[in-house]
Amino acid sequence: MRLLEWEAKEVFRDYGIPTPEGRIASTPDEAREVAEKIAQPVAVKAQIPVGGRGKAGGILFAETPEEAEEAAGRLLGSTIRDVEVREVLVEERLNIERELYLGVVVDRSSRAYTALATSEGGVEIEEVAARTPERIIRLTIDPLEGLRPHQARWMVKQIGLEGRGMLTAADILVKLYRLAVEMDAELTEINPLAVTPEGLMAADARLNIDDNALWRHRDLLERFGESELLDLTEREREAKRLGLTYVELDGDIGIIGNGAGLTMATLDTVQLYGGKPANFLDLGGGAPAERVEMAVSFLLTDPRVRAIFINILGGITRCDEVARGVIAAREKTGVEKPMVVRMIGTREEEGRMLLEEAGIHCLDSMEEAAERVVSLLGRR
Amino acid sequence: MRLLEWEAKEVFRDYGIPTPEGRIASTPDEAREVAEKIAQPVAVKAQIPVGGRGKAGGILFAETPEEAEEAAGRLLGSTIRDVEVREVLVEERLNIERELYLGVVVDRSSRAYTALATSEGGVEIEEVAARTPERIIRLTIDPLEGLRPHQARWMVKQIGLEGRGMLTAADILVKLYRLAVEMDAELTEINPLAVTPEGLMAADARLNIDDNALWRHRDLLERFGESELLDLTEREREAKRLGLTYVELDGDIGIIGNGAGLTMATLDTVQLYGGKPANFLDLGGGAPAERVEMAVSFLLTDPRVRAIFINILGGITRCDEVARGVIAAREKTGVEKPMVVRMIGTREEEGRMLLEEAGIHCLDSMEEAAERVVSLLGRR
Amino acid sequence: MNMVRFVDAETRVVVQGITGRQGRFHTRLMLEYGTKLVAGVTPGKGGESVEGVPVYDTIAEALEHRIDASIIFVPAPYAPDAVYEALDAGLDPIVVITEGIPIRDTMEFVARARRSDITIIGPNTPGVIKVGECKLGIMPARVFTRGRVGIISRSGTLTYEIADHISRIGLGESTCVGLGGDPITGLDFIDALRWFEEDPQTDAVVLIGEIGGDAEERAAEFIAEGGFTKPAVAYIAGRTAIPGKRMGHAGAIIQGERGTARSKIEALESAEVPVAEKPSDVASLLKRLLS
Amino acid sequence: MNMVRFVDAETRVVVQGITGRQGRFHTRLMLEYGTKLVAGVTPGKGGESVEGVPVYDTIAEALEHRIDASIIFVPAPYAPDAVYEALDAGLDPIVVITEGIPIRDTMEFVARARRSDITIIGPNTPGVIKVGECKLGIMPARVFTRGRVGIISRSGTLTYEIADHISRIGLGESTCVGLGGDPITGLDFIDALRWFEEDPQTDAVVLIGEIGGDAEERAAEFIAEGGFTKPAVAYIAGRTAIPGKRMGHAGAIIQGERGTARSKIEALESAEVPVAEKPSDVASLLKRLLS
Repeated sequence: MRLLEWEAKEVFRDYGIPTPEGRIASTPDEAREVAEKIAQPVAVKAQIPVGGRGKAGGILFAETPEEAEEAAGRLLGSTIRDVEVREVLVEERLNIERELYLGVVVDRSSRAYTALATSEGGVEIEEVAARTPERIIRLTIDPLEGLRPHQARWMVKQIGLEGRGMLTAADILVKLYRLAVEMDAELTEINPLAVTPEGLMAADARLNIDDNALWRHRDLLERFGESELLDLTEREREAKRLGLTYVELDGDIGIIGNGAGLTMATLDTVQLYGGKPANFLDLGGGAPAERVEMAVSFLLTDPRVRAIFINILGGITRCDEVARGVIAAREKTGVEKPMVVRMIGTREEEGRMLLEEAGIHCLDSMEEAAERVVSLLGRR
Repeated sequence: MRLLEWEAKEVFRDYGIPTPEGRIASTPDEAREVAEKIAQPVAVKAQIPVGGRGKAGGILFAETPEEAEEAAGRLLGSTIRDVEVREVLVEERLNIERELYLGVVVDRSSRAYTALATSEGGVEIEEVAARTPERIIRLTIDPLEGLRPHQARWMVKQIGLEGRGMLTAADILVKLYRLAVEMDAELTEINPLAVTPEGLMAADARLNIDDNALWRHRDLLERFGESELLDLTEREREAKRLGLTYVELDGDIGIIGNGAGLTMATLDTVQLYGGKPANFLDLGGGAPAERVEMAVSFLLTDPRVRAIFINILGGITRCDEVARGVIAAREKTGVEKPMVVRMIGTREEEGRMLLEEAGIHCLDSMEEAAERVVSLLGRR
Repeated sequence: MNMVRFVDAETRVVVQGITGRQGRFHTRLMLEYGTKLVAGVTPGKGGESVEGVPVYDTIAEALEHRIDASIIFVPAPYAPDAVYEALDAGLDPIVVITEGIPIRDTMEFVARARRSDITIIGPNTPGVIKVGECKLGIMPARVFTRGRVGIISRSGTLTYEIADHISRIGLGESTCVGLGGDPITGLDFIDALRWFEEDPQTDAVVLIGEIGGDAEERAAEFIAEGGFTKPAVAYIAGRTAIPGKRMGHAGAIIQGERGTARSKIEALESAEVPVAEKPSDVASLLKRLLS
Repeated sequence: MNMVRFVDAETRVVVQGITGRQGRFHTRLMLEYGTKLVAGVTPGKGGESVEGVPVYDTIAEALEHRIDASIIFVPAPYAPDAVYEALDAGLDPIVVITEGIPIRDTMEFVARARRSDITIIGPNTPGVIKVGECKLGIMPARVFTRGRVGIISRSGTLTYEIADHISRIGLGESTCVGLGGDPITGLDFIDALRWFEEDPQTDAVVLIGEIGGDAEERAAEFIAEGGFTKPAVAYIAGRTAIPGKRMGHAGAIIQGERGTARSKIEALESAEVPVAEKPSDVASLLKRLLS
């Protein structure tokens, strides 16, 4: 779950990380009111869950409440990086002297959180890593020990902080780590951490939460809802509501597989034979007929999809259940589209028989099936 | 800081440990109201910070709100184990089938929390340890690992719980450990943990908090104040207000020392020579004249104290400061009592000179001084 | 450096979470395969039995049997505690089938396991199989035939797909291990390669990778540096994936340069590991290498 | 079993919390004694100097000097982090002068130190002194003269009292260590006895105990079982104490049978360790034993 900037900043505040004064607004009117309360120049920031917002014109500055109203009017309803802006964050404009970066991210290779700090704040950390990797200070945090304040001090000292600033930045980094652990963050960043005449301030905030841990953070879901849906397509949102593991692609061959690896391999193979997949749809393990039906119907009713390729390797998943689901989907939607099914494993015989009766031929090999589905479309 | 039963139970509730329905009352009227709300037979329990309350008549049972009012009337204002009862806890009377015990205590020798469980609940754990030590299941908890649920299950299984009961009791024990860590408990006990037809219930609750950690628990002090003062004597309460480390004893020789060990040794030596110490009073390290004056005045104005023995080994503590404090106390209180001062170490010469001028003789040896103070009183 | 332990005909196993639907089902299949399941554990269900396997409340009690290893089917919120119970009993390896465990929990128990030098396979893994001797997992038995090819994989059904091909062309498998589909797992390719390097029953290894992370790139470097010297073939899923979109599970997402299929394929090829274009090509590449 | 490390003329020391009132004061006194204080640390005060000792923000930076050991004067809320900083730098021993550290914090850093086999002296200790070579603590130097008696104590001023007597009758001390007055400390009597048993410069040992806990009883058992074979004399403070009342610090409270002065004295006497009635008797008992 990716939180929006204002949501992440609320969590930051819970942990005592300094953030600029500000509030969310969903109309120009509200934006003006917030600016009036702040009573100094403000920034009006589009709340969208994608990076590079500043460069794309998603941040405007305003000297007066009226200017803030106008800026909000320009942003709200506009589309930035393919995402519609529904809310803006209006907050005090900071007097930024320097931009630093602090982050805590899950690092796969060390199997641990890694704390990151650099004096090159304000740009994406990947960019810094590509351009000046030596400017990034990294520390792998032992999951059984945690991040000690003294380690945090040593890190921020190395990005050029001294005295009070060093102590405050170290304190912020320790809090950021505690937040990461307690909130099950996959990634949390303060970028930039602004050096201002008044001290350090989290000018922007990023917080992605491990979806597998959301059951520990129901309060968060209640507070913020599902703002990450913002950058999904219509059909992806619909799939999420249905509980399907679905990603939209731009081709015309609908793909269903069981298991993420197998489904990806299916996409890759179709592409290898010159086809263009319309989606990724993973049934997961042991899908019953109802789930298969839902998945197949979902693709049958997608006008972009011109043919469907179902690739099942039956283990926990039973081929007869798959067959029943496929047949039911065709019947209930009443939509006929060319369909290629490759299905082997548990209850293969029963499944094949059911499909053959319904006039759907089954293949043994996924390569053969991929070739077939591509040629079906080619022949039209 | 020792919490009262009702206070400890509030903390238990914060951690999801099941406790009986009930509320505190400080008048018989309030007790009746609580009983009316509970609307079933209740227990009325004196809230005093000492053990053995049940045997001493501190727990009464009532069938009706009127009986509860009467019971509260009998308990409130009475004295149980030398402590005045100011509040009673009125709570639903439990239908107890068996009494178990769960506890988490700081164990000095293993330098860790130890979890304790026994099927012999309802009596003090020390008694069980003396009578049937084999009935106590102990587990030293690695401070770096914590108490794992599976360990808790294994412990409560060994005190005879099975199935649901085992799972619930293990869950309670894990919560009790988490409470101990997060609340800096020196000791926390559920005794008895009542087995009732409705499930497990903390029928009594004990929670002593490490005084050195109270700065982490300001909220607790605000919620509960200093109920532990209840079992202090008048003068001990006064000393606590003054910030003196003072314990009242029943003799007539006032004792002041610096350092707990040296002060205890001073008491012991006085007693060895046949004297009876009136108190323990430790100045701590590096006491300035003002603090010494406060301590000496405190003893001078205690009518039980017939002579004073001051024993100082100057390290961080300066003898001249001590001398100044002693002289000021005599002057300001205007009280004259026989005084023996033994004082060596930092600024010894200056200190001695000051005292000699004020007519107080200084000795070198604490044994000699102890003998002197005892004989002073004997000679009267 | 940690020592990796897998399984064989002698491995005696406890099934944690044996009374759940999945636990029961796979207990039967593992017993049918010949795996020595000597005990099961489900807190609160001690005294029952599943497919003739006695169930205990705790591992402490189950240890009246000699037990070497554990397989865990416990739901995600309770799975970490089950892992600690197995770790505290010194069981090795511990196969964590459970899907959906929070990353933070996995980081912690994996760190604990590494400190105790115990092998964790998974989480979110199909498990490990020594073909013909011991199946400690949920993989369908019929795709495997005994042979001399080892498989290391981040993916479940794709492994079965490829194993099936290898079996059909008559090569067969020695030991196959699923690393697990989560971002953090107990083992990575390098850990497993070290084990296969020493395994006298393995002549060649198949690496089945996918987008996300840089485990394949690191494995390629390890092979290039001479850490693994037997013939190896690879397949990487996710050439068509879009950066930033999760393909099905938390592991399969491209974040940064090194996570792409291209990066992995190039790394492997420069370590002289041929990378199959299609799953079925793995078997033919192997055949060529081994003949 | 952990190895105990104390100090000598070669020990090079960092003072953590050097810029505080107590840190400054004792830095001067330790320097006067000849202790090799090579660096100080106070976060945020890097670049200053105290009594000629350079101050750094972190130990990482202070390590441009060779440093063996640390002494900590940091206030209680920050002291645990200072301990971890010293532990992470591998400093040994670490003397924690700070009073008032919460027990839970002490349990944690002591467990960490034991895992890393590093000696923690304290907290709430006067420190350790090797007489004539190195004073790593706050004890008044003048009560000690070089000799062959070791002292292990739970109490500060009482130690000086007894050391003063031992010095006056011409015996003198080798190494004296304050275990600390808190309920949980890095070392107990047994740890220190093991060290003194091996110390060629110590002929006899004084144990200064007090009410609370059962460290003295356990020490007596250790001696009775032959774990310590040199002559030993003890003093126990708190015969007049009342059960349940704290005598001045968290350690000195009687809870349960084994915490009383009587229990400790009986245990020591049955281990054939004479227990002095008065502090001054310790020296005379020693003299008798050593002649």
